[in-house]
Amino acid sequence: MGEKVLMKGNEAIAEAAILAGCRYFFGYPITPQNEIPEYMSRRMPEVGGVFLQAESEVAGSNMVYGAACAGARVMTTSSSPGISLMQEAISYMAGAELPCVLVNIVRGGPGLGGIQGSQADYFQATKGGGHGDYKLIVLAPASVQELMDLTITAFDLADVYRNPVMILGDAILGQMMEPVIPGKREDLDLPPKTWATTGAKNRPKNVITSLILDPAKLEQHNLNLKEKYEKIARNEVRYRTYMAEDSETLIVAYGTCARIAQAAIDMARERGLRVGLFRPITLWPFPYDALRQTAEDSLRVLTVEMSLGQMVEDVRLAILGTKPVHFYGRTGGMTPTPREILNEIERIVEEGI
Amino acid sequence: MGEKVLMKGNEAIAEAAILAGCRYFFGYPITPQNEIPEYMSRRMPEVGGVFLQAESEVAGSNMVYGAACAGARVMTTSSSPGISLMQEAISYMAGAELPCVLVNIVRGGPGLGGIQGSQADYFQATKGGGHGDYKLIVLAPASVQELMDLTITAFDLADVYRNPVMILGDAILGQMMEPVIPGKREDLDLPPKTWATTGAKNRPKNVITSLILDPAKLEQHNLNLKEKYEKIARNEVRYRTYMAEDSETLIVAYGTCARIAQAAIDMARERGLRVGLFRPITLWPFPYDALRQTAEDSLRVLTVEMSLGQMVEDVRLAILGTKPVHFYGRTGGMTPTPREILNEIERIVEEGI
Amino acid sequence: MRKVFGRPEAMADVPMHYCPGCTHGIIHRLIAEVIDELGVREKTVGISPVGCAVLAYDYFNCDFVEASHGRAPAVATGIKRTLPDSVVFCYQGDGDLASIGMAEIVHAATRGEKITVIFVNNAVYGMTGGQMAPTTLPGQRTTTSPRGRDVEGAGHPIRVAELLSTLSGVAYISRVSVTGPTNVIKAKRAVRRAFETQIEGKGFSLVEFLSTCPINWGMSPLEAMKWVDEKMSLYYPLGDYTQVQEVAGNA
Amino acid sequence: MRKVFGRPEAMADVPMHYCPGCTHGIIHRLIAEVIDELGVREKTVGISPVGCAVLAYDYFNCDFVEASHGRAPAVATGIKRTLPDSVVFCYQGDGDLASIGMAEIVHAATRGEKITVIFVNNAVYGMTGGQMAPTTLPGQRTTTSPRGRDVEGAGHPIRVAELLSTLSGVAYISRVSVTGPTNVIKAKRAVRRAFETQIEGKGFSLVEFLSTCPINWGMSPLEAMKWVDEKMSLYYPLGDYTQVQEVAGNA
Amino acid sequence: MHEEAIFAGFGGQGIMLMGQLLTYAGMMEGANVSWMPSYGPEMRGGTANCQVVISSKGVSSPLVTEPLSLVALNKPSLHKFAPWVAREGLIVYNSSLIEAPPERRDVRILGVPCNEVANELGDLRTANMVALGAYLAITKVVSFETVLDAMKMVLPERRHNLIPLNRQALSRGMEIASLWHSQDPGREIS
Amino acid sequence: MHEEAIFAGFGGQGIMLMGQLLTYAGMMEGANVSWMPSYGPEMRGGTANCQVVISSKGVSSPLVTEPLSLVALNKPSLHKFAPWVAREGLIVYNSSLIEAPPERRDVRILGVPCNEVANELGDLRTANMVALGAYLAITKVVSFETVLDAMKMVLPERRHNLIPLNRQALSRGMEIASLWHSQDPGREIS
Amino acid sequence: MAKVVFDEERCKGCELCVAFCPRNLLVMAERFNSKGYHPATIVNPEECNACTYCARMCPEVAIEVYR
Amino acid sequence: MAKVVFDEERCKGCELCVAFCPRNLLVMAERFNSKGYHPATIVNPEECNACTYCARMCPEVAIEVYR
Ligand SMILES: Cc1ncc(C[n+]2csc(CCOP(=O)(O)OP(=O)(O)O)c2C)c(N)n1
Ligand SMILES: Cc1ncc(C[n+]2csc(CCOP(=O)(O)OP(=O)(O)O)c2C)c(N)n1
Ligand code: SF4
Ligand code: SF4
Ligand code: SF4
Ligand code: SF4
Ligand code: SF4
Ligand code: SF4
Ligand SMILES: [Mg+2]
Ligand SMILES: [Mg+2]
Repeated sequence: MGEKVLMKGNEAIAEAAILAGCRYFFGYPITPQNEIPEYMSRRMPEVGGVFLQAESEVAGSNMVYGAACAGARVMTTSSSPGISLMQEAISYMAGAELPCVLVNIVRGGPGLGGIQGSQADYFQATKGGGHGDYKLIVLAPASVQELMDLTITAFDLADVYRNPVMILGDAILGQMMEPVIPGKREDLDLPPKTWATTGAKNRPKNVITSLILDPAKLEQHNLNLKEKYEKIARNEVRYRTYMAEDSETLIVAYGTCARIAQAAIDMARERGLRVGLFRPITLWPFPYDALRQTAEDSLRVLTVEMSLGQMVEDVRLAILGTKPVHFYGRTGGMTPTPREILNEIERIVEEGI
Repeated sequence: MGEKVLMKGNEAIAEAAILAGCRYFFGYPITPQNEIPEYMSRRMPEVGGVFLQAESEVAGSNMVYGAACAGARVMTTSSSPGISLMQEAISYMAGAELPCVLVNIVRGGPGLGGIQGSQADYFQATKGGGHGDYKLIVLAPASVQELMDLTITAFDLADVYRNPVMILGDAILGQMMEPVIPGKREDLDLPPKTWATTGAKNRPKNVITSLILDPAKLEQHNLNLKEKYEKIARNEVRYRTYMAEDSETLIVAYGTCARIAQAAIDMARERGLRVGLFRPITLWPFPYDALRQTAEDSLRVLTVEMSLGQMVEDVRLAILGTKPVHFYGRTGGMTPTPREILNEIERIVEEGI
Repeated sequence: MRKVFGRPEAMADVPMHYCPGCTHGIIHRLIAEVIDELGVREKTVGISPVGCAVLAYDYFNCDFVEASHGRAPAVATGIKRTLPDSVVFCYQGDGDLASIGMAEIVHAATRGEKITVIFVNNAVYGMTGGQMAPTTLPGQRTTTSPRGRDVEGAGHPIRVAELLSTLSGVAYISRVSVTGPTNVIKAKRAVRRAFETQIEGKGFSLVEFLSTCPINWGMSPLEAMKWVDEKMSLYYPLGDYTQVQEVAGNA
Repeated sequence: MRKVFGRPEAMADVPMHYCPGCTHGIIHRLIAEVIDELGVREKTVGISPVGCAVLAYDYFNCDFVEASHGRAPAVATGIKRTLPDSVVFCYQGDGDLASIGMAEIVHAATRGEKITVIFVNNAVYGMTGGQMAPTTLPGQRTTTSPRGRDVEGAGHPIRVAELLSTLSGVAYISRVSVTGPTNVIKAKRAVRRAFETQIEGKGFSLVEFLSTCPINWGMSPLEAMKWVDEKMSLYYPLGDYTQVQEVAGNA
Repeated sequence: MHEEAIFAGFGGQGIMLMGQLLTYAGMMEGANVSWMPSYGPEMRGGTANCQVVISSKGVSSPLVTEPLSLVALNKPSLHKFAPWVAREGLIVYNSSLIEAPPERRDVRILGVPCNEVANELGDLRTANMVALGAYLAITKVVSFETVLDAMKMVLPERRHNLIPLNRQALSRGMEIASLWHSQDPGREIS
Repeated sequence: MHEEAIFAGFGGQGIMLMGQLLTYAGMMEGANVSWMPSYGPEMRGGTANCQVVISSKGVSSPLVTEPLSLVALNKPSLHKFAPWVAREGLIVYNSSLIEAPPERRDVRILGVPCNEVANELGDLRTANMVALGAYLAITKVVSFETVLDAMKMVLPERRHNLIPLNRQALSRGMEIASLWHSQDPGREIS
Repeated sequence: MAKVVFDEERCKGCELCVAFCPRNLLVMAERFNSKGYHPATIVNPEECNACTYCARMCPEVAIEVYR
Repeated sequence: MAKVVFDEERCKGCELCVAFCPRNLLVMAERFNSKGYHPATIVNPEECNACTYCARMCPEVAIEVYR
């Protein structure tokens, strides 16, 4: 266990990647995540790795595709518009089952939008911004320490499941500083990358493709993927709760919003309101069952997001009409304040809805 | 009312666009929709319009952005991987409130996938494949006639709401031929495009942008968009039913799948099974209320898709646990057969689930 | 007394957000003056890039569109094809045009799109805080080439004027700088020729400006101009680059 | 009797899907022969494009990756940076490389990526049914230029070898054809030089093949070869295009 | 009247045209129709098929998964689709390229030496019309004349010079089929 | 101990550094801390602020929406954030660039002529340290020494030569604040 | 002594070998292969000098040459 | 007779006008403008010949020249 250091969220991601053995970084600058490529441009040469500034997000994500084919632990990072440009490559990587880590430090949209933090790319990340039936593993850290730890986890999950993993942060998480204890890579028994295209020496050739012209075979491929996704959904669901046991009003929030909600919960508890928090850490697989169980004894659910309401659909799918699911959101780079959330809690509690 | 002609679905889209007054087409070839650009390359010069083969889908969608800025009725068409490449531009167009028509003749994915018909881009189209809180109007025709009629409608909806409209077809719809009666453009009172950047002559300059650096203003912009989306959701929901009145088992399916489901329903009815169809035509806005009402007296709902289950989430959100929602899907370019669907109906009816 | 120099009509009377001494402002003014002189303000549509000049739409008194990063030439194509009588210009930085937007600029040029591109090469990504650009000089330090650009890994700087001038659709290309009154006057002449080329329907035109980024270069505005003269202009020679004749292969 | 000509080891013994007389097959063979001769099959990674050659991975006996449309150079970069000792080649069509993939090829070239690109210019989009390509000749009819390519609207064909050879990272570029035994032999020499250039670490190398598409050109295979000789080779002169010297501007 | 047919063969055999002519003719005779092409996984020289529905009722699914008729011009497509054919349905196959007839005994089977006949007519490309003629003679879904009319609509003007030859090929196919008396399932001629 | 502070001013005024020093010092003294920057809508020369939480409890929200302290180095940020400050909170403002003090009467207000003092010290860039010194003298969130230690951590090696000057500026700020006796809300000096 | 061997099943009947044999020794056979193509074949095998031109022009790599 | 007029609020103190005045007539004022910049100003206005160099070099278009 190292010493505590004060780090920016973005830098924690970058350093975590290096701790996780990532030696290949391809990316294109975009606010509010430029600290990541900048950090990598300094650090990678120090650790014998490769930093390459790609000519675009399209190219960068395809360099990741290539490096992943060659068996590398590889990462790219960007923010909303840049991630939109990667959707084709993401679908390809999911289709070809390539392990890699993608980071989206979300900013306000749509379009060029703004550069403040947002959570309005939830749908894109979790439902599939690209084409076809595929899933990314999506992790939502809520602190700089978690940015570090989950980034390390992300590389392992990617390798274990041969699937792209996305870290969904936001400008606030990326820009803020908090003390962190540098994470450590777990000693996992990772499957050897026998499929990688490293040269057909002493083995039959390897081919990596997502082209399957025979629809029956393409369907079978999709069913295999589905099976993998189901396995991930069984094994990898992560979430945390805070004062949820006796809560009458259960807040569901992730990332930055969960932090703010926690402050609101403290305020509410001071006022004697029984409010708790359910914080999904894996946005995909979404913790449907855990949420349903946690909410069992609550009277109502309040989803708080920095969007106009995206995760709330998954919350509704978990709760399935058994109790009211409310929504409170700010968007475009605005953040809800603890007091606003408290007001919303008080309103729905008073109105008994 | 013109004479019936036998037309390919893709050609019906192209001709419909011209009937709707579209005079600007930018696109990049991709199977299975090449008949559209090919048709346009022949027809546009005949009607004094512009056909331009773009260097890519990224460029093509940004040409659409430009032409829409200049006040044009404009369209681009593609298929799954190409549509993924347009996600940034789509988010920009939604953000800048630019009217345009986008066509996705979906093929099997993910990645390069195959070239047979699929419905696995539902999430991308309806939830937002791009970044930020935005919505496309998404229309799902189920016949060549509807491809024609809804394409014309699409241009009007785009202009009325200043929003991109997507036609979500698939390889089967695009490639099949059916008799069509050429559609006609309705005489709508469309709002004049006073916002278009046509040169600041005798008026203050117009600026089109989606950049709003002040988060409070960006949020307000998003709230304005939201208000517009709510208006669309109130006014523009479209769907059809078939033998739904007395159905015990209600099938929900759109596009090609709805056609196949209808055949299955005929077979089921012959066997005395009370099965009906609910066919969403607008996938966004999704007909939640209409579906809930239509399903009121049914015992169960069966969603059929050419995907591993995407629209079924919206069906669940409509039904909200009040009755079982089953799913039957084929993917990767495979199509369910009427008999398969019938078997599935028989199975769930027998098991009483 | 007669005003012999002042703000052109096509330039909005608002403060600009550029850093002190940044030459984006001079370039803006030259464009606005040319628009005024050609009397085309009312049929001009400008396209701003994603880059420091993203807010250019606030600084011109003509219609303006903000394009996504690198796609200004595609957006311009959409506009110009719809409004063939309009005067369309793109304003693009080196990251915008030569990195992410390379495909779009090459294709607009080869199509001979009748648009004018003002290409502002400041050897760095200004807006995002000084990262390496495709035009960053060998050895130049930036926030993503902290040890200086090593052409072995990071590649060679791209000479955009030279590259594009091999294409048949190109009618006029020139590289200029604004490092002193004489260069400013020359630069304006190039902008004017570029706009005229468009208006005369001759094809694609582009003016590459060697511009400064004092803040990210870590120099005073004057030092930055010297650096353009002494370093950048060597790698990027000033002058006209209208279409190079057929490069013949030896069979 | 000794076999003096047969299938190279690096070429898989499976039927190919190309149309009768399509020269993709000849080009494949040349690459495979060079891989054999250089003895690098076991450290070669090929990248197939989206285009008729998408299934190239079935036809070579080495590791292969299928890239998304136009992005082969970026994929190759990712592979080569990870495995600097490997031999990486991209096989790309003209739509793939010169249209959608223009940014990626220009940047791989300017970075001097140590990869080899086999660029198959058949003046048309073969796979999707004969649409216009960026290399379609002026006046040439295709399914999206049904009246013949009109350079006024559809733009001028791009000469890729010439364009890329202006870039500093380029070590070797050549344009060849396979319209007869002599040209085939010359072409192989170029492929060999390109691979050697990569192996010697000199930088980016590319061989542009003028290739036929009898089916979409509506010609017999032999007529198609004549058309390459009589039409295409005029617009696209054969020969070596290694780096053109500085195009100087007149200041 | 209700017909669901699959036409199948190699990419270059004019499969799509066969189906389109039938579909067009069906429409001209007032029926509801649909035509649905499908290309095999191979891009070139692979198998291709089209599925046609012609019905006096509405056409719900355009996909034909239990065809009443199959016209197969090469071996892979016969192998693929023969098992799909409904009981008592019809299989017309190209005996020039397919040696062994399909093994089903519950359908009517007719082998037509399309390539030979077409070669005799001087143009191999008319093999598809020979097969279509045979199919029409048996099923009588639409009339010979309507198909000829449809040909004028379907073929581009500059190909209209081919119509007389195609007419001949159609007739030859009809003739061959008319030599085939039996309606017994399983009965075949070659 | 629980402090939530906002530091705000123009882009180039060293706002972020002020907050970072405080945060680092807080961490070194064993508190839980967070630092959150925010840049105004303008890219250059616009306003910038950072929000610091230092607490012996855990830090839940890193966003400071009801600051206990505000240090404002220019007019727009004073205008923006003064109304946010909690009752009985503290406002330190740069009286060199802000003529009129904020109008609140329910908070403690201290005007410090940061630019003048910094100019006297010979480097305008130390204005931020003057303000930080004043803030520290009043709030005593962390000690002067820890801030100096933090400076060594936060400033890159090649900037360590600036530490003595910054130390001076901090001290000058502390001196000025110590001249300010009153704890009455609304009371101010300039 | 020279010999050319055709893999007739691979042949697509493109006739390129025929066109480029400097001694005009090749023709297309009357028969079909299983793909429906007329395969190329040699008429006067003894005249072949194993120049390999035919093989080098064959897109299908369907020709082997022996000497 | 010539006159240069500075829009001091627009001035960002970049000193380019100062550097490029061929007659060295310009200096930076001691005072701040509201953005905190020292604005440029002219010291010997009578010597100005309205050459416009200062104005042409001003990125902020903050200088007008009269004659
Ligand atoms: C798709 C996308 N990628 C990246 C960015 C981030 N970004 C904004 S401006 C810019 C580069 C600006 O550099 P340049 O074009 O040289 O203009 P300058 O600021 O130097 O004038 C980048 C990478 C973005 N907004 N969108
Ligand atoms: C993103 C994307 N856009 C378009 C396509 C469709 N597509 C497949 S191949 C191709 C062009 C092929 O032409 P070329 O690169 O010249 O290769 P050729 O087939 O002529 O050898 C296109 C446009 C695709 N698969 N993906
Ligand atoms: S960052 Fe550079 S380019 Fe941008 S405004 Fe400042 S000086 Fe100009
Ligand atoms: S379509 Fe053209 S390029 Fe493709 S295989 Fe056929 S002949 Fe070759
Ligand atoms: S080897 Fe030469 S001579 Fe022999 S058949 Fe082939 S081309 Fe003719
Ligand atoms: S060249 Fe090859 S494929 Fe063509 S005819 Fe000769 S043997 Fe057959
Ligand atoms: S106009 Fe000329 S002389 Fe007058 S102040 Fe400006 S630069 Fe100096
Ligand atoms: S050039 Fe303009 S901005 Fe710069 S100092 Fe002179 S007046 Fe001020
Ligand atoms: Mg720049
Ligand atoms: Mg091609």
